[in-house]
Amino acid sequence: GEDSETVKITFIGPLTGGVSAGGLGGRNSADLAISLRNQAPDTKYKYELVSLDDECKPNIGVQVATKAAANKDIVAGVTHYCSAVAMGTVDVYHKFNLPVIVWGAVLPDITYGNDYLEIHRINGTMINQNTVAAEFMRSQNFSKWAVIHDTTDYGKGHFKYFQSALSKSEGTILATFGVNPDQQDFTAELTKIKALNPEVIYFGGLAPTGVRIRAQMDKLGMTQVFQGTSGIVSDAFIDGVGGLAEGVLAFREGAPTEKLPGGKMFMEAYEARNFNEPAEAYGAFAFAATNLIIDVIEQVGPDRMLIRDELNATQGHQSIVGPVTFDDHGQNTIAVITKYVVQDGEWVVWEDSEYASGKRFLK
Amino acid sequence: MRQTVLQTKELTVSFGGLKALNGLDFQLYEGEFLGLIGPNGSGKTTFFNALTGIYRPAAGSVLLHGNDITGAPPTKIYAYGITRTFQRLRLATSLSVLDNLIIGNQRNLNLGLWHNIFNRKSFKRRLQEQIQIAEELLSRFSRDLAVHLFKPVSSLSMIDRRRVEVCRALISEPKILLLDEPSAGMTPDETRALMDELQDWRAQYPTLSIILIEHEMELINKVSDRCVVLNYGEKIAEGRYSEVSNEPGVRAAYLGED
Amino acid sequence: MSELKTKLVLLLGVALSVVVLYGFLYLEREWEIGVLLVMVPLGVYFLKRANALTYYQHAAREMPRFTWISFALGVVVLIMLLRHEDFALLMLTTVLLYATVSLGLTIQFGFAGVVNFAAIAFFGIGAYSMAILNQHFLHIPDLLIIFFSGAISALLGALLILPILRTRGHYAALITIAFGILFRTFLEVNDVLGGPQGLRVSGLEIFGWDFGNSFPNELGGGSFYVAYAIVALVLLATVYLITRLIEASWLGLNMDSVRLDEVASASFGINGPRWKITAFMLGNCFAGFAGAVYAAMYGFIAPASFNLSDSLLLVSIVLLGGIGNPVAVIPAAFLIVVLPEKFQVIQEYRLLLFGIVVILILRFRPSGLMPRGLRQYFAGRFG
Amino acid sequence: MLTIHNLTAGYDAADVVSDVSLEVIKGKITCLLGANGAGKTTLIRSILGLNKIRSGRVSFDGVDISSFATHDIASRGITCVPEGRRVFAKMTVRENLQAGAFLERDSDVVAERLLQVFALFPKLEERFGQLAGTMSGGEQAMLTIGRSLMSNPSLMVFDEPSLGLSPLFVKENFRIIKKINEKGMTVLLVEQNVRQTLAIAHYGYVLSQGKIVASGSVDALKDNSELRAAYFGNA
Amino acid sequence: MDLGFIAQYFVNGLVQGITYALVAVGFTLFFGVLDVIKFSHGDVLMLGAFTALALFLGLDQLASPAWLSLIIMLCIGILAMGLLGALLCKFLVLPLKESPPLNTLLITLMFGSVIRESVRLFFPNGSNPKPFPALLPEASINWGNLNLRLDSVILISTGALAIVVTHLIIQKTRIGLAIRAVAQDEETARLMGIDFKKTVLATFALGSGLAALSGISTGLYYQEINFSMGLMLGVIGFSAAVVGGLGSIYGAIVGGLLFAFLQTLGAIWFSVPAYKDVFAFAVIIILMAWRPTGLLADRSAERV
Ligand SMILES: Nc1ncnc2c1ncn2[C@@H]1O[C@H](COP(=O)(O)OP(=O)(O)OP(=O)(O)O)[C@@H](O)[C@H]1O
Ligand SMILES: Nc1ncnc2c1ncn2[C@@H]1O[C@H](COP(=O)(O)OP(=O)(O)OP(=O)(O)O)[C@@H](O)[C@H]1O
Ligand SMILES: [Mg+2]
Ligand SMILES: [Mg+2]
Repeated sequence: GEDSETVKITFIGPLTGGVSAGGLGGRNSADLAISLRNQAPDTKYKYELVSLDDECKPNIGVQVATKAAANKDIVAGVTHYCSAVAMGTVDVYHKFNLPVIVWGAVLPDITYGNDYLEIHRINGTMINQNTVAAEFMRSQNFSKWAVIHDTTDYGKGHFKYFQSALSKSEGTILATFGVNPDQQDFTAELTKIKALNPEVIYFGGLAPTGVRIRAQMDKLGMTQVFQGTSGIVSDAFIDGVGGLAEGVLAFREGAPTEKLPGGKMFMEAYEARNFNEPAEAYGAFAFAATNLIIDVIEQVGPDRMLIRDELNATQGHQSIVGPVTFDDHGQNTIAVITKYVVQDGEWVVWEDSEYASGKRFLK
Repeated sequence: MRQTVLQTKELTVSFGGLKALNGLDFQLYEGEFLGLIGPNGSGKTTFFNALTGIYRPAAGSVLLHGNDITGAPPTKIYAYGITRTFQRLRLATSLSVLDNLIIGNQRNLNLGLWHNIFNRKSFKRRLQEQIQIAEELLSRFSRDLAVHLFKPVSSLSMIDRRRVEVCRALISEPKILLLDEPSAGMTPDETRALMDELQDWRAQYPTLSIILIEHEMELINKVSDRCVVLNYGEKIAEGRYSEVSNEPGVRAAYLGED
Repeated sequence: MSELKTKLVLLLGVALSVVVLYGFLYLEREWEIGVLLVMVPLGVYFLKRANALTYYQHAAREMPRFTWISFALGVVVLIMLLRHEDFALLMLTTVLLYATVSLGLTIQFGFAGVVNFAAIAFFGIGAYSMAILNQHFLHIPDLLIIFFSGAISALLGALLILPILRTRGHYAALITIAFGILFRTFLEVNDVLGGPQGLRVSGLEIFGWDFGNSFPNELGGGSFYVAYAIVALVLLATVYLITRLIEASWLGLNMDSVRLDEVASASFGINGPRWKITAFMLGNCFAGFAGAVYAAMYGFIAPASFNLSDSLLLVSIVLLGGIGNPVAVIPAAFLIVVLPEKFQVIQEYRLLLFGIVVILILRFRPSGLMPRGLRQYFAGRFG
Repeated sequence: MLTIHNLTAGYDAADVVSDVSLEVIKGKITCLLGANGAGKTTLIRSILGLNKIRSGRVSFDGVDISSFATHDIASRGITCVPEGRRVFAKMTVRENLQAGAFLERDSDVVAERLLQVFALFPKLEERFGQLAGTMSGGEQAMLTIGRSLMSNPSLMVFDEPSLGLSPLFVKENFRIIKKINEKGMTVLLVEQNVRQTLAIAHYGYVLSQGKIVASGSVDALKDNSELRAAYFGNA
Repeated sequence: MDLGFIAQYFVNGLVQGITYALVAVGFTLFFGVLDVIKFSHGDVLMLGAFTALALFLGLDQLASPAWLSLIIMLCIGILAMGLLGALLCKFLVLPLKESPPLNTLLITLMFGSVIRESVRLFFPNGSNPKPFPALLPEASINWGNLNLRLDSVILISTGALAIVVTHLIIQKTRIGLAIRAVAQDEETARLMGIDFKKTVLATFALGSGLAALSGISTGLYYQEINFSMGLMLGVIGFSAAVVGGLGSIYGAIVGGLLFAFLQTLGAIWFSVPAYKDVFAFAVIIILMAWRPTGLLADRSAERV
């Protein structure tokens, strides 16, 4: 309503620096959720988003988390895209009893490494993602992998869980290359991989690095299948590599946005707002998390403890990323994993693609 | 014969193919004021650098009181009581005059951590001592200069800087003093004053030996007990100025015919 | 100036600083920050016009000890004023710790001329030492661990002594840059120290007082960061005192001499390597101390916090303040740490604006905020 | 040829030279004498545009050059042998000389001048590949003079060229300056070496504490016994 | 190992090495003339690449043929960055000439971050990597396991040519003489009739132009550019310049190639290629201890 009480929610993510694309997409989506709700006639409160930049650096993350958590006006948070940052801040939220929902970071330990009631996560962990990935790829009769992952928690974690999933389904990893995410040139690594002649190159890392590797594979005349993680499910990847994106595979938690109730609406509303940046892969999660928090506040009022407890009781909450149910660690358990493939310059759900129907072939 | 304090035997310093010093035999006696002269580029400064450990001789040896000190590092040389000035001034221009002088008195400083950091009372006493020494020394050379003790060297004129440089070399009361054209740019008056002061100092410390590099022959004539003339890194003459100045080789290479 | 008047001037200066700092740390809203950003430069301008700054500087030179102590007390007052403001205290403590590291850098390249572009690596070594020691050696008192962390930093830094002694200027800079990159990559690639996921660090416990709890009520109550702020303040004050005493003694003189002319120094018996090593080790040790407290306070460390850009940030503090002036690192640390934080209100444009502000400051004060003056051994006449 | 009107210049707060007027006559050697710190170098630097002129005017060949940049002044034909032999240390002797002829674009002319300089200073030819920074003080002095000659200036300003030179070379130096002058070049000579300076100069000015205290033809100055006592010592 | 692969590593290393060398030459030039480190160099490189990309997108609308687009991109990109370099020098570097040299480092560092942030914020979708058009001929020959592409060959030769030309400019031309003279003694150089300001600006323009060239070649080679590409390239270029010996153009080449080959070796030897930087930098530390003023340092001209 018009003169209703203002309630503040914080959004934290990387707004500057190398991975800011993801962060800005998340920020815009959260912002969108807030403004849509404020426009709705029947909301009890007026919501305000306090967005903070964690630069994807743990120390800055702790700073801004403290800033938000110490601010009594802020009752809940939608926080973090980078896993190392989320790992660093969970203690802060706990200490200050600020309930938060992680909207993008995928390291399992963020929820499973502690018993804090304040910490929730709407997206799935890298475990689910890689289990599905390994099984699916084996079902496509691939058996020999070479792995490139960046040495951040994200890339390294993905590799770890992919490896263990693959060992269960009897695939082989011929070689593994941990690379620096700032690295520009991968020709040496790729030349080495070329010599090993794998069928698939698995890449654990974010879009910028993925773009470089995919582009440089072409330089060396390599035609292996390129399989990525959720970090490359973004327009940035396709924009970056152009035509070479065709046939690239990747996996992401959550159902495809456009297929879910409200998903289309989200995408249209996002378009309509004319943000400078696209929503990117995790924008929908930030949107869903913000909405979930608002729903809870509408229900129990702007009180941290009540919000925390209500969040923990979330069961089958309908959202644009699918139904949300938090387990006793605050982890969303119904983590659907969607398989994507690039077809004609777009991320297409595998089952809908011409690859699945046999019209096109992964090389 | 007086005692030899410093001696070089067949001292050779070379830069690439160029022998800046070529088998130089040289000695310095106690209490002596020796003039070192020679054409530009004859190796005078190089000789100082070889003595003070800045250049390493390619051959030959340097003996101090008969002990071989060839190749000793500059810090050692200073510890032996040999100090110098530089032809191109090398003062720390952003530091105060006082600081520059205290640097010269390194040997008499207590660098212990306790003394410097914790025992500030005793440090303060020492500092006051140093200030006094510096002030006295400076005012010997120029009353006006002593006023500038707490000013940065960069605010001094070249001449005053030269004086500071000489004082820095003197403050530790060395046994051997090496002066490389200390009076360059001074008027005859100023030069004379500087030399008078040095003579005074010598009277006070009779064992001090000085080697002076200088192109002002009148001055050399007046102050030096003995002269060594270098040319192309070799000694071409030595003796009293009146003697060497008449040698045809010296006249041809250095003084020019009148 | 009479003594009383001098003291009053100094106290006034401290009071003004405390008010400004309080404003900087406490104010959050866009318009408040905007007002502050306009007022402070204007204030500085008018103070300068009125010659107040020179006046103050003279006063500070006359009574360095009084200045120093009153400032430390001023910060205590500031901490007390902010004692319920967790975030402000966190920032303040961060400033104090960064200033501590910068004092180490001041000794290194301000005094002895040893460039160090790996400050964050030594800070990181201190942080990791704290994390590991605190976790595995429960019986060692934390105060001792802080001390060890500094020592470990200095010792690991000793690996670089040989190359650093042999090189100068930009060449030495490269060696430290290389070391910093090496350190960070090592942490990230190697899982021994937690790998890229980082490590949790337990909080400090000094004399049985667990810093994880809020500040004891008997002492006025408040955020648990109060305790860290005080520890950081004590650390900074100690390190500052040491730095100042080094500067105001033969040790600092020797270091300056080595920096300005190594050949001439050697000719006067000054052992260049000795002073460079001393400065390098000591500076790294300071960085290690600060890193240890930082790790305990933040409770979490990860390789991603120890980048080359963070080293450059620390170097920036020293340069922005005025190379070699120990006092200057404090306002500079404030600007460099807090300003980007204040710019959170403009979100993704914050680093852009921060860059522009620093450029402007340097254009107007090319030698830094407070360039170093002549050496002052004691108050008054000796300088 | 070069006229200075009421020039005042200095550093920071203090004026070092004040209200100095002076004239250098074409084809002659004009000398400027004065004790250390009298402000001779400051005056020269102001003429050359290296120091800001606070008031007054410098004109050269009828053109006011007071506000010109140094390189513009150089291109009008004034060159200076600076105080304290400032050679380009990391360049060879030859390159130093080439830099001296920077304003001359014709390489044949440069080569010709190079030969002339070598004829004047055979030592430079011997050492033409050596890095200038490693030469002895005296050798560097020769090089700076040679370098200035390379630009074939119409006015050459010498700032204490015999500082630190051996007697032989000092004589040689004065001989060279004289020779250069005889070939028609105008010279402004700043020196401490009063006797030899007065022997070759035509006109002289005496600067003391930043002010001209005496001027006139050399013969007149020589007779000025008061000045001798006050500024030249007994030399 | 197979000879073809060895050759492949060699070619890869060569392309990279030339890129590093081009960046290093810039550092060497700035250092030579003003004794400053310009830390924004990597970001100027990046901006050069983005300028070229923007031009390409514009030209593409006009349906200009690839070769023409390429020439226009190179010319305008290099000129624009040259101009930027000169402006940077005029407004940020020269005014700080009298202050401690490290302050130049700080101001250029900040300028670099301003460039980087501006591209990120104001280039459409600037925070994402951008595809760079493949404008060079795509022909390649396969020689066993060696895949030698014509574009690599072109880039290596262009880079080498640019460095040689720079060297000739410095050593043989009047402006080169002026640059070297100014580098050693500004005042004396002015007395010789050299316009100090112009010379320094020209040097910065030259160095920044080279950065643009290497930015564009990086884009052409990898077919991808991004706003943070300059960070690592800047650091490595600086390292290459220093390890080769600041002030020496040959040193920059040696340093650049050395660095690239060390990284390649590291990537081959270690199963975790991220160690390759550790390896390269560790070797650099050792090399610096052995040769404190770089591999091809100037003959020292310091006298006592
Ligand atoms: N850069 C400077 N900053 C401040 N004062 C200076 C500077 N250079 C010279 N001075 C002062 O200006 C005065 C005149 O100096 P100047 O060098 O012009 O004298 P000079 O006659 O050339 O003496 P000299 O015979 O030593 O060359 C001196 O008192 C000197 O201290
Ligand atoms: N570091 C060096 N590298 C190369 N050559 C050098 C070096 N130092 C000195 N020389 C050469 O050695 C010779 C002797 O130089 P030195 O400086 O000793 O001469 P000097 O007698 O002091 O001359 P002056 O009276 O002009 O100062 C000169 O020819 C000089 O060029
Ligand atoms: Mg000499
Ligand atoms: Mg003079």
